Amino acid sequence: MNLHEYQARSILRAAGVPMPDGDVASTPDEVEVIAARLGGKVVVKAQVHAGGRGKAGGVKLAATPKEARELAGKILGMTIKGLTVEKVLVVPTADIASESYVGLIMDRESQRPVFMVSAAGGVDIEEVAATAPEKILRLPVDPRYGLFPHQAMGLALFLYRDFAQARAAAGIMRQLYSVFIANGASLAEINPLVTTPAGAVLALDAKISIDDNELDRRPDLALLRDESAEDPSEVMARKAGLTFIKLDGNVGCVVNGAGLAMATMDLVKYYGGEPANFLDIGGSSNPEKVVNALRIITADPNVKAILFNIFGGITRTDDVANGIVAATSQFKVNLPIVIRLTGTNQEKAFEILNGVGMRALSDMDEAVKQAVALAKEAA
Amino acid sequence: MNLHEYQARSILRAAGVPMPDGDVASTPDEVEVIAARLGGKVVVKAQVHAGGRGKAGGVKLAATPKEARELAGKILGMTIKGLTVEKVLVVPTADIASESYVGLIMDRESQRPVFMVSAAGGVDIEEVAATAPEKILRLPVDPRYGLFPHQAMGLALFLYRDFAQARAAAGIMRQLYSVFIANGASLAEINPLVTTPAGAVLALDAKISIDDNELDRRPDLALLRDESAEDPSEVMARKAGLTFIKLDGNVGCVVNGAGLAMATMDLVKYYGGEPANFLDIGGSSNPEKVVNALRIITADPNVKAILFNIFGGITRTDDVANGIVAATSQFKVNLPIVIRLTGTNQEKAFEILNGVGMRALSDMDEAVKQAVALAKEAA
Amino acid sequence: MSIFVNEATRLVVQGITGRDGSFHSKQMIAYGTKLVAGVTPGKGGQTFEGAVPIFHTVADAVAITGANTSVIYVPPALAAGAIAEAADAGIQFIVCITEGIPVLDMAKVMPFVREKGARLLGPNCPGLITPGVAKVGIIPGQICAPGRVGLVSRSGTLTYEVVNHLTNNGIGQSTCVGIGGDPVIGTNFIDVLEAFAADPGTDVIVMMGEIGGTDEQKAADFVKAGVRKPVVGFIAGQTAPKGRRMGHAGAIISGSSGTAEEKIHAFEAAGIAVMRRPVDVVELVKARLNN
Amino acid sequence: MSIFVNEATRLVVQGITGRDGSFHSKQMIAYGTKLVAGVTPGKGGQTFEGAVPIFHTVADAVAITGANTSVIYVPPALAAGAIAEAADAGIQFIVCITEGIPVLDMAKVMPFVREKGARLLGPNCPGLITPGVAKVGIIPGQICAPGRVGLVSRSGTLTYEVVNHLTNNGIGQSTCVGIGGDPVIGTNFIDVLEAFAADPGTDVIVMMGEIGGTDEQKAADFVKAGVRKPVVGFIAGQTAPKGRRMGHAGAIISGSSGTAEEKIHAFEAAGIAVMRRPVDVVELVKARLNN
Repeated sequence: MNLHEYQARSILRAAGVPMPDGDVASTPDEVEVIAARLGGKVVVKAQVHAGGRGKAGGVKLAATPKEARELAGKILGMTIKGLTVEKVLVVPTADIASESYVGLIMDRESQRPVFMVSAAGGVDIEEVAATAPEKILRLPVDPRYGLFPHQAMGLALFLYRDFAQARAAAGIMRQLYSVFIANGASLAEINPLVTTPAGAVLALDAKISIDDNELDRRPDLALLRDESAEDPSEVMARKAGLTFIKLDGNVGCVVNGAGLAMATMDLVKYYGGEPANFLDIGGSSNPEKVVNALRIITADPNVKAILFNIFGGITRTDDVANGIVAATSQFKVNLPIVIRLTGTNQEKAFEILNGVGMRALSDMDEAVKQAVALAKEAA
Repeated sequence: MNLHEYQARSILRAAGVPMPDGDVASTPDEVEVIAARLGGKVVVKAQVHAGGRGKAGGVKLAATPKEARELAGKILGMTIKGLTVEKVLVVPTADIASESYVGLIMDRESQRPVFMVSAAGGVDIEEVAATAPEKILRLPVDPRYGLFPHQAMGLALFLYRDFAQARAAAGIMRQLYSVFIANGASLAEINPLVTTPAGAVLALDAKISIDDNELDRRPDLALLRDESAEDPSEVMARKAGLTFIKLDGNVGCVVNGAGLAMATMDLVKYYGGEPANFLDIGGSSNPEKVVNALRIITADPNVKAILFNIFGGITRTDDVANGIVAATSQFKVNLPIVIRLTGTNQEKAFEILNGVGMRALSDMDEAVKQAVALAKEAA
Repeated sequence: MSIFVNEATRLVVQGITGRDGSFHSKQMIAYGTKLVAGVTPGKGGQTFEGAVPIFHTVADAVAITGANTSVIYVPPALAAGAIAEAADAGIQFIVCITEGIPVLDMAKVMPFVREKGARLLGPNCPGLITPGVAKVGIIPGQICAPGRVGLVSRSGTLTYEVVNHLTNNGIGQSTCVGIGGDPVIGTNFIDVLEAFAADPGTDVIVMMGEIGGTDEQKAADFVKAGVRKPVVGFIAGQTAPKGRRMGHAGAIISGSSGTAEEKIHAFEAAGIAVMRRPVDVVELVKARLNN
Repeated sequence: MSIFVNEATRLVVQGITGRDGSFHSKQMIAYGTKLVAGVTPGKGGQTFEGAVPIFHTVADAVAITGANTSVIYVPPALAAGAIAEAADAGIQFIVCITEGIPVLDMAKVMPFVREKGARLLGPNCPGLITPGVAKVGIIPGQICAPGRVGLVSRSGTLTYEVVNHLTNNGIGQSTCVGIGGDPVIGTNFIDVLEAFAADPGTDVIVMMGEIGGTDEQKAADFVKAGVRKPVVGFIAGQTAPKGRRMGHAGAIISGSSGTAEEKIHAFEAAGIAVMRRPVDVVELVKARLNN
C-alpha cells in the first residue's frame, strides 16, 4: 500500500527526520490559509499515487497565498494518470545547495532491507542505476542487528564530504530505518535529501509503501489507506477478498491463482485479445466471491466477454459453478460468458451449469480463444 | 541497581503481567486507606532490598484495614539486615492453588538472557537448583531473535499441564522478556507465579535488577533509585564517582582498581585485620576523588586506620598524593594513614608527601601489615 | 528417484486441526504420505482422524514420532513463529503453505532457519509432490504421475495446468516443487535446479517463473553455467502492468526491472526452451525426453 | 614468542583523539607498537602526533593502512557500535578498553563479532602486552619484561602488582592479557589458556581470577583436562560480601555461587598452585620455571 507524500511526511517527522513545515489541504481556501501561515513562497503538490506529478502539472510554485489558492484550484480535481487529485500538500520552498537520494527497500536477493543512496538525487534513481551504477551505494542491513551506527555513517559519508552534514544524514538514515521496520514498509525513500546553502540537511519529499501483509495486524496503518485515490472497482474487490487490477482490454478474466491469472491474461493476448483485468479469486472457492467477481467485472463498460478459468485444487469447481449460477440469478449479465473448469468436483460443476443451460469447457486454450472471439464480435 | 517490589510491580503491570491490585505507602494512615479500598484481607510487605523479609517479620497478613494500619506501624521503621523500612506495599491476599518460579537473568556463560522456570515456586530457587536441578528448566534466549512464541510455550508447558494456564503463562514469559530487554535488566523474576483455585495465573511477587551501566542513558530508570534504602556513605561515594561498599572491619581501604581493591581487602584479612570497606577510586586520579574517598571513610566510626594502596598506571600517583595533602588540609583526619604508592610519577608523589611530613611505602604487604597493626593498636 | 521428499519422509503437520490443515492432511494421508504427527497447541493428546497423534509442540512431535519434515498451515500472523519452531525442533525440511506472511517476519526468521541448517520451502507456496510416493502441501495428487520430469514453479494453479498437460500426455514427473510467490522465500529456483541436476531420476526440468525480481535471470545463468539436463521454461505476466502487485507479493515489476521480456530473454540466452503457452510444455518436453 | 599481538600487529586506535585514547596512544607508540591509524569520526584527514593518520571510519583505516588489530577507547554508549564497526571492517583482533558498557549491548554485539570471525578482548579490560614487542591497551610497559611467563587476569592494577613482582625478580613475560571484569566478555580464561598452551614462548602460566561466575572453575577443568604447562593461580575477593558488585560488573557473588572459596578449591583440584598473596607469585613461578 502506497502512502501519500503527506502521510509519509508525518511518519518521518514524528521519527525526527528534519523536513520543512507544511500541511495538507483539500480546498483552495485551506491552501491559502496554510500558505499565509507558512509565509513566503510555497509549493503546492498534488497528492496522488502516481509518478511524474511535476511533468503532469501537479506541482506548482506560488509566490503569495493568493497565488497558492489559485494554483490549488487548478490542481485539485485534475487527473494525473487516471487518478483524480483530492488533496494537495503545501510546503515552503527551500533553497537547495545539493540534492541526494536515500532509499530503503526490502530486497529479494539478500532477503534484507537494503539502503540505496546516491549523491545524484532529485532525479529518477532507476535512471541513475541504469546509467551510472557507481553513483549508488547499496547496503543490506541484517534485521537481527539493525542498522549499526557505522553503517549509517558509511552511507552518509558516501553522500557528503562535510562531516557535520554527514553526521546529520547518518541520523536521518537511522530514523528512516526505524520507520521502515516499525511500519513494516517495503519501501521508504527520501528524494531529494537536500542541503541548504546554510549547510542544513533536510528531507524535501518522501515516499513510503507498506507491505500489504502488515495491514491485518496494523489497523493504524490500514487506516492510512485513501480509497478516494484508488480505482473504485479495486476497492470493492479488496473488500470482497479478491485481488483485482483493472486493465484496458475487453476480456474480463476470473481466475483462481495469481500465476494462472497472469498466464490467462497472457494467453488472451496470445490469441489476439486484450485482458480487461487481473482477477484472482484465491484458494477458497466461496460462491459469494464469484458473485462479487462478476459484479466487479460487469461494472467495467469496456468488458465485452467474460472468461472463467478455474483449475480446481483447493478451489472446488462446483462452488465456482454455484457462484456463477447465483450471480446470474441475482443480476442480469448482458455479456457472453465462457467458462473453463477442470479439477476438483469437475463433473458436479458441469452438471450444475448444464442445469441452468450453461456450458463449460475443460481446455484453457479453447476457452481463451472463444472468449477473445466473442469479445471481438461484441466490439 | 535493585528495584523495590512495588517498582518492579508497576513496570510488569504496565507490560500487561496480571498482578493483584495494590499500592505502596509510607505511613500507617495510607496503609489503612489502601486496605479499605482493596477490601478483604491484605498483606503488608516491607519494601527493602533484602532477602528473607518474611522471616524477619517484614511481611504480615491483616484481616481488616485497622489491623493493616497497626501492622504497618510495626513494619515501617523496622530494620531488616541493617536497612530501615521506609515503605510498605499493600496487596490483597490471593487464594493459591500452585506456586511456580519464573526468572530471567543475564547469563555470563551463554552471554544471553536465560530463563529459569520451576514448578517448585515460592521458595528459594537456589535451593531447588542445588537439591533438585531437574525441577528447573533453563532456556537461553538469543537477543537477535527475541523470545520465540514456541519457546515461551515450551517454558509454560514445563510449569502447567492445563493448556489454558500454559497459554496464560506463555504470555507472561513474553511480557517478562520484553520488560527485561526494554529496561536493560540483569535480573527479572516472578516468584511466585501462582494459579488460583479458579484457574487464573497471577504474578504475586516480582524482583527486577537494572544493569548499572544502563543508568547513564536511562534517566527514567535512574530516577527509580531509592537512596533512602541505601547506606548513606555509598550514596555519597556514587555521587563522587567512587565505587564504595561498606563492610564491618576497621581498616579503611582506598585503592585504584577493583581487582587490587579486593586483593587489598583479602591481604588485610590475611595479616589478621578486617577491612572496613571496598573502595575503588577508578582509573582517573582526580585529587578531588581522593578527598571524597577520605571524607567517606573517616565518616565511618569503626575505622581505626586508613590504608592507601595505589598502583599507578593510568592513575598518576602524584595526583593521589596531592589529594591526600588537600584532604588533610581541608579537614582533620584523626586516624593513622598508611600510604602505599608505586608506578606512574612515584618519585614526585613521594616528594609531595614528604613535603607535608607524610611518608609513603612502595610495598603492598608492608603497607597492609602496618595498617592492620595500627588499627589493632587504636581498637 | 526424487528431490526433497521420498520414502523416508516422516511428516508433521503444523496447524493440523485448522480448516486448511485438516482438509489437506486427509488428502496427504490418502495419497500415501507418511503423516506421522500433527501439532496444534492446546490439542496435544488428541488424535487426528483417529490415527495421527496431535502434540502441543513440534519438539514433542519430533521426539515421539521421529518426524523429519514439516508442513505449515497456520494463520499468517503465527506462521513465522511456526517456521522457527520447526527449525528449532530439528526439522530439516520445512514447507510453509501459509499466504500473507509479512515480509519482515520472513526476513527476520530466515537467518534462524539457516543457522539451524534447515531448508524452508515457501512460504505462500503449494508445497511439493513426488508422484506415487509422497505429497507435502496442496498440489492435487490425481493430476500427477510418476516419471522423469522435474518441475519447479513460483505458482500453484499454473503449475497444475502444466502438470496436467504432462500427465494427460503420458509424461510423468520425478518431483513437482512450488517455491512460492513471495519476495522472501526459503528455496529459490537455483536450489531446486541444483537438486534436479543431481537427481538421477530427473531427465528434463520444467521451470515456471513470473514477473518480479531477478530470480529467473539468475536461474538462467545457473543453467547456462552448469546444468547438463535440458530445461523448459515459462514466464507468466507478459501483459502485467508496471508497479502493480499481481496477486503474489513478489509478482511486481519495479520500474523497468523484473519484466517478462527480460526473463524470457535470459531463458533463451541460457538455452532454455521457452513455452509461449502452458500447453507448449508437452511438445517441448517430449522432444527433450527423447534425446 | 607471544599470543595475540606480535611483530605483525598493525594497530588502529578507535577514539584516538579522546582523553584516554590520546594519552595511551602516545604510550603505545613510545613502547614501539606499530600504531598505524587512528579513528575519530569528524577528524578524518588529520594526523595524530604529526605521524599517525586519522580516519572517519575503521573501514578507511583498514583499507589505507592495512590495520589488523584495533583498540577501543570510546565512551560506553558508543563502544558496542565501535566493536561492530571494527569487526565489520575485517579487523580480526579487537581490544575494548571501555568500562561501563551496558551488558545487553555486549550480548547483542557478540554474535556479530563471532559471525565476522573476529576475536574480541574485553571490554572493560586493560588490554595486553607482549613485552618488548607491542602493547595494546593500558598496561604500563615499564613494569613488564620479556620472558617466558604467560599471564592472564580479570583485573588491571592487580595484574600490574603481580607483573611488577615478577619483573622485579627477574622473571619476564611472554604476553600479559587482561580479559576484563564484565559479565559478558569476548575472550575468556580458556581461550587464553589454550593460546598459551600452544605458544612455544610460554613455559608457565599465571591466571588471576576473582569472585563471580564460573569462568575460573571452567578454566580449572580445562587446565586439568589438557594444559601440560604449570599454572599458578590467584583469586581476589575472599573477603567480598555476597550480592554486592565489587567494582567490576562481573565481580559479584550471586547467592552461594561464584565465591572465592569455590574457585580456589577448583584451582587446587586441577593442580593449579594457588597464591595466597600477590607476592607469592614469585616463589611459585620460580619453582615451576626451574622444572
